[in-house]
Amino acid sequence: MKLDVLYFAWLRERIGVPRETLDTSARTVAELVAELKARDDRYALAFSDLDAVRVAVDQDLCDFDTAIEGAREIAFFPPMTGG
Amino acid sequence: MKLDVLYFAWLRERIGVPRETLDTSARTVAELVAELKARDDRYALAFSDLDAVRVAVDQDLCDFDTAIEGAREIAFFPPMTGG
Amino acid sequence: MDIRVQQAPFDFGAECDRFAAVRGDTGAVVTFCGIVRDTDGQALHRMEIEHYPGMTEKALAGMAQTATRRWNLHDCLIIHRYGPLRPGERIMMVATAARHRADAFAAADFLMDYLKSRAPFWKKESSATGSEWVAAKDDDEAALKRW
Amino acid sequence: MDIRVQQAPFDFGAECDRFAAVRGDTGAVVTFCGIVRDTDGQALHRMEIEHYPGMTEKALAGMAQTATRRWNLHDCLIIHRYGPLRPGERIMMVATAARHRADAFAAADFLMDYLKSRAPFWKKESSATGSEWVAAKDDDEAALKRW
Repeated sequence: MKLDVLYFAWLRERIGVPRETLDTSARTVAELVAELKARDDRYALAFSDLDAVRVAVDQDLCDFDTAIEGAREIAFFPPMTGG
Repeated sequence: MKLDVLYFAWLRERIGVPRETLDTSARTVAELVAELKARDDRYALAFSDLDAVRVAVDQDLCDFDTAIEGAREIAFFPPMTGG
Repeated sequence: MDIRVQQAPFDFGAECDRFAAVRGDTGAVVTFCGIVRDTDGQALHRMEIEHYPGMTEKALAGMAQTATRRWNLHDCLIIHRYGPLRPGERIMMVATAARHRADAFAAADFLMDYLKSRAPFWKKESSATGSEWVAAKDDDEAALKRW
Repeated sequence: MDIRVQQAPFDFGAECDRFAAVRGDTGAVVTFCGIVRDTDGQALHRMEIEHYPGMTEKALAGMAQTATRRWNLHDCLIIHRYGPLRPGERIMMVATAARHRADAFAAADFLMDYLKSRAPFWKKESSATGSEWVAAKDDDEAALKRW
């Protein structure tokens, strides 16, 4: 399954790209994160503390156990600081 | 003792004057009100329901049992509706 | 701190703009504007606001001082009109400035609650069927218990 | 309902003035403006706001719809900037209009709490000693429990 994966703020800086297209067989966000961490130290570092990471599937905030079947866009970012 | 007594909103309308100077021997607001009610039907009507009347002594909100010795200005008015 | 009691209209936009022109430690500005509504059902022709000159300014200044101390405000503005007003006209405004939004919101909310029930203003509404003094609402008196 | 996510500055005063130009049933307008503070001790040179185009607009519209339903708002405005900002610049604003002040205050307060922790914006502060992403505050997360 092909997915657009987006990174924001310090996750973007640590991983080094704002967005990439991945081919994955992960069924949940957590499985996708495990795949990414196994790929490269940059990902392992960025995802080392998941309490500090938020995720949106198709632009809706969700949990790491969310199923990603059919999703087109997954974004990872730190807790938000708007306003 | 000479006092300026002020009336606002429907108290002013019922009593017919916005302000008057009175010579009184009342020691509290309640005694002053009793004097006024005895004077004239207009006052008796205006002060018939004291739950609907607020009082300020020298421009500070207070109760009917407040002592008025030394006061210069006493105002009677309905509950406030600012904002 | 700026307290104004006046018959003349005020420029809500310009006041907001000036009030939010800050530098340094201020991160949050909250403003409130009260507007003359049409009354339910019966169209309002006019509102007349009476006040108690002298006590009004004193009461508003006291509330502003209390709010400033209690929420560590950097600045505070109250403008309240009196006299005749028409539907859509702006009756009054409050503005608060603080480091954080929670203080600015709480202080503005507090000022409005106190101003509504403890500042000596009285509203009279006139429509085609006559004139009537606006009755104080139990809700407004109850709101003071929050503080 | 009006939601704007933009890099350009906005005119807070003009927006407040336009928003409060109402007739009929609206009696209360509340506005909030967020301003770039100097950081404690160390003078801030610049703030950079990153956001998630697409999701930002969607998240803000969702919050505005929730607030409108929950407090029966007559109108609601959110403007939020992104990109580089300097101390004293206005970051964002919220405005709410309702029949009574309690609804306008609660809705504006709610929108700010949600916008702070649930809209995809991230702030980075730069000073003479370097750049740092602003950490989310426990207080801001806790504030959501009020609603």
